[in-house]
Amino acid sequence: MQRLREYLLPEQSSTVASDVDNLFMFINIIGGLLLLGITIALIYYSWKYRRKSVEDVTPVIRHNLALELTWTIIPLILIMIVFAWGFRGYMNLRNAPGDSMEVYVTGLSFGWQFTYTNGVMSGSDLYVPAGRPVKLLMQSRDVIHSFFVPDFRIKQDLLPNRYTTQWFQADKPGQHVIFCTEYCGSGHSAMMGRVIVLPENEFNDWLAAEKAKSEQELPLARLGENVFSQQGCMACHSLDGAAGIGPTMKGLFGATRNFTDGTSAVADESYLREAILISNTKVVTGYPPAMPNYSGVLSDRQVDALIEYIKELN
Amino acid sequence: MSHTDATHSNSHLQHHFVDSDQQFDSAKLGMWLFLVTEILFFGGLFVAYIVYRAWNPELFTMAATQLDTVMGGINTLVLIGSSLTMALAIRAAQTDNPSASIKYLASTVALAFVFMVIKYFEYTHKFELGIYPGEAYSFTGIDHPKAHIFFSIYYMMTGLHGIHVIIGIGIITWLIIKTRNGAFNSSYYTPVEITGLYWHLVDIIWIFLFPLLYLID
Amino acid sequence: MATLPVLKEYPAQEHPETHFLNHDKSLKSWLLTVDHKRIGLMYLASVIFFFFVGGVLALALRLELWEPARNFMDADTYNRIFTLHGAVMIFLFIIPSIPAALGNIFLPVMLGAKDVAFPRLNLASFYIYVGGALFTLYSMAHGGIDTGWTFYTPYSTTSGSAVISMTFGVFVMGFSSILTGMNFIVTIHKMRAPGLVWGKLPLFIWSLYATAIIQVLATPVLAITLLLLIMERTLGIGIFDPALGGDPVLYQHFFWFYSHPAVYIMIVPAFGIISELIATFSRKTIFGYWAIAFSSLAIAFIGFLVWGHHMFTSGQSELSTVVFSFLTFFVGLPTGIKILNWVATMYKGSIWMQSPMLYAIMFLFLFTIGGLTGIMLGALSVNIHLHDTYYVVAHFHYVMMGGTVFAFLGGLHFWWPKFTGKMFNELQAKIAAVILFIGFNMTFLPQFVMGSQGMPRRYYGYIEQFQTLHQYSTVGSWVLGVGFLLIFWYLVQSLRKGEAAPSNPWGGRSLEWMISSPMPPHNFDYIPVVKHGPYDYHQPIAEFRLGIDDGHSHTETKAH
Amino acid sequence: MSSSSHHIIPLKVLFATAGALLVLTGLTVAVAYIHIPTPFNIIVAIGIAVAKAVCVAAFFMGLYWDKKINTIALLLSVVFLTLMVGVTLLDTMFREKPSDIYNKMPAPPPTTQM
Repeated sequence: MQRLREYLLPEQSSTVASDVDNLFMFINIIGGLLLLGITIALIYYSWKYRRKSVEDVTPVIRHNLALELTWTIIPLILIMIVFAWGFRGYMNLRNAPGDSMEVYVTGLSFGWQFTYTNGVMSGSDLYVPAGRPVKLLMQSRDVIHSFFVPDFRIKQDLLPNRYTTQWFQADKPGQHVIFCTEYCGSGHSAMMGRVIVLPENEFNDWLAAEKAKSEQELPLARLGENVFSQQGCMACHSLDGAAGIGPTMKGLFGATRNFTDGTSAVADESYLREAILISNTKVVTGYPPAMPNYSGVLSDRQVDALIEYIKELN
Repeated sequence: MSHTDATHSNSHLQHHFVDSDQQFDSAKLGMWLFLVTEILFFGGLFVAYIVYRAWNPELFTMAATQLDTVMGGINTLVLIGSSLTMALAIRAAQTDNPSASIKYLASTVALAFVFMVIKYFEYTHKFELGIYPGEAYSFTGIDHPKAHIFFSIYYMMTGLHGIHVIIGIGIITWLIIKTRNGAFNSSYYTPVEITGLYWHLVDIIWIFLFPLLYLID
Repeated sequence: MATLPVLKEYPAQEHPETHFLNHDKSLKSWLLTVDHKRIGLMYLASVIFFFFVGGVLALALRLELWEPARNFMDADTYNRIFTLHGAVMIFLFIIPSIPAALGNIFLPVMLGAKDVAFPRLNLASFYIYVGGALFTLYSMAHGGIDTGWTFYTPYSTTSGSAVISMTFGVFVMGFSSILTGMNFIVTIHKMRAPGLVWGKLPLFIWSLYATAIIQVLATPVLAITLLLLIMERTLGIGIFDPALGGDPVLYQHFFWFYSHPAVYIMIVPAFGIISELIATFSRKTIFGYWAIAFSSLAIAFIGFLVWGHHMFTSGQSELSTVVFSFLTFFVGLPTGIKILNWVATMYKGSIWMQSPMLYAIMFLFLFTIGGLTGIMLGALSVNIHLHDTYYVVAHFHYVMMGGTVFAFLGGLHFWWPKFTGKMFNELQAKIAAVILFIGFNMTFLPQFVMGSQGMPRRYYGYIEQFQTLHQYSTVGSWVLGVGFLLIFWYLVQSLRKGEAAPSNPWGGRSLEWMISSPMPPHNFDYIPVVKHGPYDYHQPIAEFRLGIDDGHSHTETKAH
Repeated sequence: MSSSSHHIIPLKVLFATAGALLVLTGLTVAVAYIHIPTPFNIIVAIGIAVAKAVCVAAFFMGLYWDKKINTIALLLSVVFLTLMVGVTLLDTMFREKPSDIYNKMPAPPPTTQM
């Protein structure tokens, strides 16, 4: 049973996981027994009562109150147990402990952005301390996304017009994958991230280092690198020449781009600026018009930084 | 059970029915089921209305001041009148009085036109103010970020209702022509009867729209 | 009822010269027919065609998923194809499959009526369906649509694809569904033969009745939802679009208020077929007639109150999540009762394992899995983990395909001799059924495992740990494809040179087996009088073949 | 049973119904102008509208004399509409108002500042 559970479910990495898994296995066992009973009855009756002659006469059995009551009441009790157990687990999943560390999560097509209360931002990787409850205050920038960490058994949609929340506590350091589970477009399946659980002291060091990094005046290209990762650009644009949902950034600057409307242009600074801010006016042939507009999202300095960074990739 | 109807005239009886009672009852139940779908169709808009009103009660109070209660009230009376003439038209058809039936049906159409004309004035007046449905909304007189949603709901509800009135005008006009051709009599008046049901439902929907949209205080 | 005069016995004519298929052979007589059987056949041909289209799309999706990254199509094509697979299978195949095709052909016959109450409306409903299908094809040709069949805002208000034509197509098809439902309700209420009281209705009729009620009550809400969505896209009315102050979760309420009951539009008629199959091939009185009949109605009713279980992670209030979870379990109860009643019907029966019965047995197994995993998904804390993963995909395929499609196939084989007048190759039918069963489980069992391991649905690419399971699933889809091709092949063979079918090949007791195969143009030459219930296998079959003269119908009309 | 579905509604009833509808319309307008406190004004307005709808359905549409099944159909639609409203409100009224929760929570650190 233990091994079956480990095969069917991902590792239990949050404090709530074992309760969820126990209910999962409970329903599997009860359901499995019911299925087994029905299957045996089906096969046995099919064989035992097979038609022996065209003249077969069958008894008239219209109902049997005791039997019918039994198979109404026992399932009723079972589903009430399942409901109550699921309800308790759900309340546990919903109510974050009061001392939770809060992290803001922004979902965007197609990436994750995490903002800590001290202003530190991180793209696609959520760093958290082990052994401390973390409450996520989540919001989407465009369409609906959903934040799912299988190892934690948590999932919640991100809406564009209000905050939704969820919480978890991971006790052991490790890495866990984040999926987007609300269909959001071309890059839906590429909208992944990681939860990186660090021991408390390492996490504090990381947070302090990030804080220091964001405060000093970075060179433009380094700032561009940060923006590129924080905005989740790599979900669609590779840095190594591999094709993705969007064109690779490698060797982009100075190359000639052919567009779906038949025109073409050289990828210079003003082209890149336009392509970032008002993205789908010109779409490169062979790619979908999937790029969100960043006008009003990125500051001028950030756009400059991105262009510098792309130049540097040549 | 009486079978006078079946023997009286059954030229209209379709082959798969046993008698005209069965045919009449079927038509009527079918129409009621259609009205059920109409109620749920409008019902979706009522749900949107209720949800947004529950979220923004102050918006609905403010926005309703832009609707003309007098015009809405007159329209209510007009529709009630048209329901009455419709009921009288059915009665006239049932009592073998086609000329009266035509008279009442024509009055119903006339009242429906009055309703639409008043609606036209209401709409154009709003358009002049910039109260359009959806993104074209440019009215600044209501200080609420969701004012356009109230009017979207208003236009969807009254617009769909208006379309039903226009469809009703078409069907009743067709009934007038059929009645003139002597298609209906006391043993067969099913189309008049079920159109009447439709028309009364249009009236009922307006009976709810009027207080919900115009009379918010 | 006992006093009904039996004037004359009418045994069915074996191998009739003229029947509804050949009494008028012109194309016009088909296209403008108001005969429910011909309309049903046109529906049947259409749904089979669209099942084929949806199936090819599914095979393409499975093939793409052979590799974790790109195999042979890009992400946008994949997204368009899975949307289309869902939309075609749901709106063009499964919703009309049993009611509009098989139901249309057999509902009036089983009631002893010459036609449905509104034959012209019935034809209109077919052409409305065709019109909606044309819009769907149009949107396929004009860029396709990539929103998923649920059209969630705000993705559907911002996506550049052909959302308007597609939603309009679905909007139009909704009316077709409504008209069929209205027609069935009126027919069941008003057109029953003398003696056919509610307690003697075949359970297939009860299930169609429950289905029709859902169609009439729920489909208008879909219509207004899609209309609002179209308005949202064209005018920007702001009710659902958060960018304009609207609420996307409200859209989900509107959408699921229809689309959850729609699940019962798909499965409840299947229950009806299974009741017929189990009773006929066990040659036994059905166990718990009223329990089965009323559980259909109960499912129809409770089905309206559980839509929120599609929204447990959507950000709806926790209160409604809990209430919806609680109510959801109560759908499980009548469903479980049905399954146990069917098993109990087989007890001490005389079971004839012909291919329709084989499908019924397979249905019971597969649908039980579908139902039990539904209980799993209803459990709140577990749902949070499984929501929008492949577990859900596997669950609804077990219900919709393992349930409805297997029942549809069972019904198709069961009634095939009746409406074509030809028998099919029984051995090939059994082989095909077994192939389907193996292929089906091979395709969808791995998806349960993937889902519980955390594989999200609607994913074009996936992480490598899931590749083996995806490949099992893809191979399974090929097996399924082979099974369906075999069925197609022997059914075509049956049409071409099948042995002529007797009027009652399975020894059924309901009215459709008392008339010749294929049915006469107007079903009954006389007004049939019903004496026994459709499952009264203890009564001599001669007493089911009864009728009274047409000329006397007015002295003994409807007994309702 | 067939006579009931072919009922000819007496003139007196038709005019009385129309009269009642006119009076109720006047009443609902009057009530709107006297400003009843909030939950009750809606209840009164809906109550009057329901009364008017019942008048129309029972007498103009003839449900009063008609077969029960037609009334059942009408009631069914009302019941299901009520369920849809009620159950939707279970969500919309029990999550915090979208706008309010927005204002109450601290603004997220702006993403544009670097």
